Amino acid sequence: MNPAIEFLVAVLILLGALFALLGSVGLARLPDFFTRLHGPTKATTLGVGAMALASAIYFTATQPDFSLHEIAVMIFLFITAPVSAHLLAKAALHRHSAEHGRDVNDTNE
Amino acid sequence: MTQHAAILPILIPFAAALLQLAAKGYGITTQRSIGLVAVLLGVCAATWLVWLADTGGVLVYALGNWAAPFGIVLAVDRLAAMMVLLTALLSAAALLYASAGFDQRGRHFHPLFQLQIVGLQGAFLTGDLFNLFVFFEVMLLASYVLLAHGGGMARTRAGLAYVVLNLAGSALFLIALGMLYGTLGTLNLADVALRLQTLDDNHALARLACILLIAVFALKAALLPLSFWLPHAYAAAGAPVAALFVIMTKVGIVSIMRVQAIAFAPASATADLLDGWLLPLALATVLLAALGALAAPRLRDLTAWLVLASAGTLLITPVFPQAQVSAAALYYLLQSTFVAAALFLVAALVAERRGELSDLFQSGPRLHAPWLGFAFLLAAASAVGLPPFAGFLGKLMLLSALRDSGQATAIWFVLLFAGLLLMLALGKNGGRLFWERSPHHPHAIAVPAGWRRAIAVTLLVSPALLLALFARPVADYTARAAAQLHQPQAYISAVLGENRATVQREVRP
Amino acid sequence: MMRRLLPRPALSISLFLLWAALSNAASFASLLLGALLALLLPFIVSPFWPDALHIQRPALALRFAARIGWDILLANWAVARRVVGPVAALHPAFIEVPLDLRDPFAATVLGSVVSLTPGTVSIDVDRERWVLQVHALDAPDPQALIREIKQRYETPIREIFAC
Amino acid sequence: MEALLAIAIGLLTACGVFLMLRPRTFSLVLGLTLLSYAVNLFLFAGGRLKMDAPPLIRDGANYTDPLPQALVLTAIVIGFGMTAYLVMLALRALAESGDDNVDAKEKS
Amino acid sequence: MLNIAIEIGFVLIGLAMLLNLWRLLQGPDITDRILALDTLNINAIALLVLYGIREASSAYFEGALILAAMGFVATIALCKYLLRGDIIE
Amino acid sequence: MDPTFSLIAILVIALTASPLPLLMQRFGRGHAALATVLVMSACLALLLPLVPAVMNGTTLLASFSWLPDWGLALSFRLDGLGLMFSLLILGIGLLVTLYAYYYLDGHDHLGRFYTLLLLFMSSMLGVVLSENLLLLVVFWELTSLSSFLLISYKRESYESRLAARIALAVTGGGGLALFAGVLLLGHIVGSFELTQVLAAGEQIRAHALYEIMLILVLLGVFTKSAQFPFHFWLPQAMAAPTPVSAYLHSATMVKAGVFLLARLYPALAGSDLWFWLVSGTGALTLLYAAYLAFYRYDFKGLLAYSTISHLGLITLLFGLDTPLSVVAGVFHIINHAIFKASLFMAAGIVDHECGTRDMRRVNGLFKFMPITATLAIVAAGSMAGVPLLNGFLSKEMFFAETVGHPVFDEMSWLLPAFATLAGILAVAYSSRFIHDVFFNGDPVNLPRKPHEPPRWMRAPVEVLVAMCLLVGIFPQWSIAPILNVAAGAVLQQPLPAFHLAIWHGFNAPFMMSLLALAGGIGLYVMRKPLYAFYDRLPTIHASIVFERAYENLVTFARTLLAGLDNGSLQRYLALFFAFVLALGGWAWWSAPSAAPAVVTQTADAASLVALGMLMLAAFGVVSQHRKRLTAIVFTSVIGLIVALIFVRFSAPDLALTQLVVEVVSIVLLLLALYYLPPTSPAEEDLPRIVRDALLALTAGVGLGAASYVLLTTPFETISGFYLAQAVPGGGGSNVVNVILVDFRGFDTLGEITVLAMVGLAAHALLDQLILKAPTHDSEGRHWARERHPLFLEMLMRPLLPLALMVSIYIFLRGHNLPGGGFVAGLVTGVALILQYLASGIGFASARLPQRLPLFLAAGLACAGGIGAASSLLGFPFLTTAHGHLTLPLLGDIELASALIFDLGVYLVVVSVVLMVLADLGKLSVHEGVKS
Ligand code: NA
Ligand code: NA
Repeated sequence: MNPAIEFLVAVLILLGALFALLGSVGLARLPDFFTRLHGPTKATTLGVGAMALASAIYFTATQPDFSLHEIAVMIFLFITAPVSAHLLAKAALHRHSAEHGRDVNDTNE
Repeated sequence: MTQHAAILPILIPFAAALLQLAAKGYGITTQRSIGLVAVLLGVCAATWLVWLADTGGVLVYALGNWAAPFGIVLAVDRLAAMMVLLTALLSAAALLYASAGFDQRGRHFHPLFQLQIVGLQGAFLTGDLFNLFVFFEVMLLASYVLLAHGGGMARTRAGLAYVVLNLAGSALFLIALGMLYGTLGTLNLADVALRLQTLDDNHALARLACILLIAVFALKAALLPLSFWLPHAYAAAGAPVAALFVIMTKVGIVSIMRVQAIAFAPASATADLLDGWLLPLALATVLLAALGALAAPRLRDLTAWLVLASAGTLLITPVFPQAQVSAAALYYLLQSTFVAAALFLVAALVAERRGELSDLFQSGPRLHAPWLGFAFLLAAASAVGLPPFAGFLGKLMLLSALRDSGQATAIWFVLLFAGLLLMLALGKNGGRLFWERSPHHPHAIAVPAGWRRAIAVTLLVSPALLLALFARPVADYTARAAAQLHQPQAYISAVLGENRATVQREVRP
Repeated sequence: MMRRLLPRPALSISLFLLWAALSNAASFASLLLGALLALLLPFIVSPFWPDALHIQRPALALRFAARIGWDILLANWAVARRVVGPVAALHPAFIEVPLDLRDPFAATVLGSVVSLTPGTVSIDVDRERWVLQVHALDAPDPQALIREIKQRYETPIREIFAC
Repeated sequence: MEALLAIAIGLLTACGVFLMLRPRTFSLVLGLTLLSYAVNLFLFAGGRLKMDAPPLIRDGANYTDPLPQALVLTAIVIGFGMTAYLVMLALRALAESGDDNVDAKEKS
Repeated sequence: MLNIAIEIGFVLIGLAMLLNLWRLLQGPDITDRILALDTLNINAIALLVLYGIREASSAYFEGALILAAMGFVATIALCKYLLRGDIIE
Repeated sequence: MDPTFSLIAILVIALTASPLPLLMQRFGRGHAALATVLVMSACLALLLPLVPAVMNGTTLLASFSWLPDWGLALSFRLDGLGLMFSLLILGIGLLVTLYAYYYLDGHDHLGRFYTLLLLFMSSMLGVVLSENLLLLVVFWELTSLSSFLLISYKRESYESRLAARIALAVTGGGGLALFAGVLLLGHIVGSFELTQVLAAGEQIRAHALYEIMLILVLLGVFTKSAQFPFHFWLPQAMAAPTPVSAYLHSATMVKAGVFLLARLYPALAGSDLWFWLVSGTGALTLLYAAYLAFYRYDFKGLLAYSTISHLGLITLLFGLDTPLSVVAGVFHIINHAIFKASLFMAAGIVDHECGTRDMRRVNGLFKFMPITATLAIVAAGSMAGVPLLNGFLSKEMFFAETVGHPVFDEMSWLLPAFATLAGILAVAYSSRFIHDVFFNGDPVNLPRKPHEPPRWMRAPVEVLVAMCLLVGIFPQWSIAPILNVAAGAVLQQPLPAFHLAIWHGFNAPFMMSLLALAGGIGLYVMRKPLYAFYDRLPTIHASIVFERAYENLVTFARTLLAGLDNGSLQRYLALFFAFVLALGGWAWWSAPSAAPAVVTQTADAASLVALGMLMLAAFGVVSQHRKRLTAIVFTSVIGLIVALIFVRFSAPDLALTQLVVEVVSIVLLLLALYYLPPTSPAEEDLPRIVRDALLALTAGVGLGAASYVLLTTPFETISGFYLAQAVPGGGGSNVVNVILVDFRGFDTLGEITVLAMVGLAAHALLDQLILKAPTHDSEGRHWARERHPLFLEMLMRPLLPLALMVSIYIFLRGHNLPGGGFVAGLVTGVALILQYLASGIGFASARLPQRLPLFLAAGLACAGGIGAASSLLGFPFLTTAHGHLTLPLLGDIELASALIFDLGVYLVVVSVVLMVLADLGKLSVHEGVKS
């Protein structure tokens, strides 16, 4: 394997792992649910993205064919991460507001 | 066509179930017709199979054309063929009965019934232990749903216990299989037998695997202390379902007999696995069942206890791996199956006529159905082992065969004493049900049994007499079946064929 | 004719690309199969996607996607810094972004983009007031954030879907 | 490594059995799920542990034992089916008896 | 070089997953636990991809794909349960 | 006609024709009676031609095979004893038939009665004509069964049914003992054929099992012949109609016991045990029953106890074990049958005419029915042993045998004194029967005015009384021939010299007879103080004792069962686990195990981390299991780690499957959790928690240890075959998939059948199920208003085609790379479930096929059909085919029929997921339920 490519892959791997860790650190460390929500939705998805990119490059370089299927992972992750975040936020908000005696969605009525 | 005979008992109900699913929209008559034609074909196929098994050696059918031990094979010896025929007959009677209206009390009765047959027949036919697990599951899941058929709290409660215990049993089955494969590197029963014979000293795992396998079968066979689910489940099931269920304990028993005879050869590491514990537990099962019969409040409960009593009785026999004992056991198995199934149907017909009194052992109206009383009498007499019915002959054979077992005193005492208790219970409660009149319930509900149900009851009751009348050919067959069962080398050779010597095994760390 | 054969061109293309990615564009036969599936699947799923929006400006869509990719990179950097930095220095806030677009799907796209990008997570869209609820990890100036979301994301989305 | 997997299996078994012995259908389901994990891992262990040797035929590769994997697959599927059935039955029991207690002792 | 990076990557992701688990055990609210589970899933994707690189095998990729495409279903189902109780209505 | 044929024919006719009266009943009761008479006559007609041969000392044998391997044969034997009994059975049977026709006047079920009577008669004939001992047991138990039905003829009366049950319990139970005894006897001799058995007396008595065998056989004998302490069933059985008593309790059923004593005499007698057991029981019964008979107020009860006493006498005679005592025993069998049958019939007439059997009310009947009275008096005289009547003769022989019996040399007076005492009591109760019924003042308050019965009702009594006289006066001419052959058949050796005559001179027996007569009358004269004394004694009603014992047994059974099985599923499970652990522990420790620990893999950090996570998660599940949602979350983590373990150890297919199944399972659990309580209540039963924890711990340690040993033990496996054959034989390089769809496709077919049934079960179980939907969550919050969150709803639309694409991709590559029908099906399923989650059941259901069972069928048909297709080509079921297709442009395309099989799997999985989840989801759609 080309050392440059190897280096690139190594950097991407480290970057990805680091972001994944940072997202999780945020999850563990940040003070309330809504701030914690930011870590995973962004840092972690980026971490996976970098990792997938590393994989794509690595396999394309080491194997005869292209390795594109990592892209599929990213596609799905980018579609699903906001949905998870959205629902988590809604759920937390619901629980939070309802605890204070009202339902957030009651305002709609 | 002959080469496919072995798979027909599985494929016919399978195809029927598919047709019934596909024909959902065409009404109950279509469903019934498909089902009845299928069980009829099933009886024919099973009869043919018995004939084939009795004329030749062990019939081996390699599914997917992959020879044992690599592929799954069906191995049909006389025992398997006999059980297949028994299942076919039982299912025919049960379906006839159910087709008189019971099938409409819930959804999907017909395909599930056929799939239940698939599971049963597969379990009897397969020569592969993991495949046995799969067919156990097919059988169990169908039985779970059929048990719940018709609804009601009792069914759900009993069903829950039945399901959960059997799920635990399935988990254990998998553990046993994992251990067996991890030790012997094979799943084919014949191959397992072969490997067990050549095992070195380090065989604790193999023993453990085998005993766990036996424990699974003991659960299906309802050996004490794994028996408590049975009375609840069987009594809760609808009559035709309960009638079909009678065969299910036999699956466990036959499996134990088979594994014992084929895999636990006298010289093998597993030869003593049934010693010491099975006999006392089996005897305790019989006694408990007899007491249960005394305590039973309804005929269907009593019948469920009868099933347990016969299961306990049959579970004595694998402890003594002799052809004569097995021959006796198989004859006894035939009659006890029919008789208990018949009693379930009779109980339901009686309950129907007695309305809210159901089949509770309380005085009630005159039933105006002497044939029902007659059927009850016949079945009950056979069940408790009164001559000249098949139950007596079965007991005669068992007692004779077990005479030299070394434990004859205990076995004889328990079997005869339990017979007496059952006789007392049936004598008392049969009288209450059929003879005792209650002024509060002067009139029975006039429900015609209908030809289907009458035929079904007749089909199941008549063996009590026919098996006695034609005891010789039947007993000769069971003797041949038992002899074949106790010649494991023949079975192994038939199943493994040329592979026997040349099975490529690779050593894995 | 084209419309009938290819009711959702963007979807079909996406599907084809997904297939190509999944199969690593291994062989011609496989790509052909993928194309076939990309043509067929929209028909199969069309009942599940009633009144779908169509991408009116594909080129803009591509450019917008690239910009989001870049934003995600930046956003992560920013968030990462804040995550390891002093927690007390954060200014988390709930923000309501009034929307101009009126299409639920477009709003969803906007919400997703907001969720994926700098320190913001979309919580909900109030479909009566057409307001996007957003939680920001660190928003000392909420109004700036609202402006940025509207300009940077809502406007292009409205243009892409022409809504 | 073997010890680790053995511990994992034992742990899952113990937790599964303990939960199965709780008197509620829901705990039963949970316990059964855990026990299934343990059992599947055990069945899988029947083929021993081999790393980076998936049974996908390619040149010059070494392979782990594929048969236990096939068996576990079947077991997972059947286990899923059974869990689904149990859950449905539990709901039916709930509808009929009003609670999810499966221990008659606690019932009046 | 690559091997070192991979090993470091494993350590980092392993740490990340332990942190997720810590949050999972810690809560305090159920939403925190669900969030932790979701993050754990995503980290697992990274782990699988990384494992694939280490073993130079694409055999594990589908695991990552399935986690990416289906893993979030657990999260949304759990959230929907919190919101509405009935997740399919 | 061939004599052996006749022998068989008698039984075949008797048995097969027994339903005839039932069938003829519709033509009138006369026809039923006629049919009975005809059947009996036919039997008699077949029997009579055989008489000369038997009288010449021939033993006729006939044998047909039944169950030869087990010693049971349809072999019959007609010798003197059998002939004597057959004649009694058929002769008295005919008389009883005639008698019953009148006695049961006004009953509806005469046909049933006659049928049962014939059935009973057949069984009785079977007992006395059996050559095979097992066959004898068959008929023996059949007499128990048919007598059960006869005694409970008045089935709606509690007393009748109870009496029948008591009789069944005692005689049927005794029959079981006899069964066991006969099995042992046959084992000792090596044959169940009487010819062999009777010739093997020495061998039998010398055998180690002799004592136990004898006791078992005697249990059968004593119960059937109502010997003390098993006598109590017989007085109860008087609840039966009198014809039944006349038949069963004089001549037949109860005689079966003493018949067996006689039958097996050469084989079993001749030991001390025999002497003490048989004569002791007989003597005790003789005296005790005679004593009780004297105190009866019910004249039928008096006769019943007298019967017991006489049976005791006969038993005693066989027990005395001298040739002459045996002759006397046989003789008394005949005499007792004759006079007791007539007495029962006479008693029946009185009962029939008076409507009561209480001797305190029935008085002075002589003036109302002088002829019947005379007959009864004569018969009672015979019972008392009055000279010129047959009973006198055999009693004289009995007295003679008691005098100077060899066993009692020192106390030789004891036995005669005892016999005389019994004679005194017999005279006393006979006197009572005569005096109290036919004289003793006037009737008291009778329901109806008694008069002579119909002419033909009395006829049977007349015949029998005539025989009493005939035998009593002309014994040598009338009874000697048959007695000789019968006794000869019993002894199986030349008869001792004896002379049947009325007058043997003033010898000891005659003095004893005189003493008995005088003493008996004296006793009767003193009856008043004796009755007064007896009435003060506590009375024990056997029926009450029996019923109470039965109820106690039932209560015991109920208590025991309730104790064992409290309906707790958890107890069943605990028992199951404990049982398995105990059994497994035993199997493990009882075998040598020297596991060579081969650790092949060293643990690395990642694995330790995974294990740590697993532990934490498992701890989470157990500690949080009462908070159910949290527990689900933790379970999900465990599922993820298990998937990672699969990945780690080279099982990508398993990991995939595990991951998707996990998702579906969570959705499933959440659907259920909506209706289930969100939390479990706390448990307070600490001992139980400890018990469960111990069980769980043991199970965990057990399986963990087993895993470790398993993992570190090398083994040989067949799996090399799969690896070698996957590509050439199965056409796929994913060996797991090839195993699933090809090598072991049959398993997979079964597996999807299970799944399909789960789908059907969803319909079957959840159809019309009504569940209360909670309006708020566990912490009391009301549910959010918004049903379908916007982002979710919108984003799931593009996701569906993308996910479908993934599932197709996974499906197609499965044969060669990780994937396959099952995972693909689950992915499709989840993609569709997402539509339910996002847009609701109304939206999704409307867009999905309605008849999912059809899809199930299609899936199963794909999988099964491709298998069946190979059968049509002559290959076994599920044989696959595969090949390469080279197309221009496209290149090499691999085709395998296994793909169609996999398609079946796919279809089934998708349908099932939809059926289950949609049906669970639908539970809340039932309007109005959601309050
Ligand atoms: Na069972
Ligand atoms: Na009187």
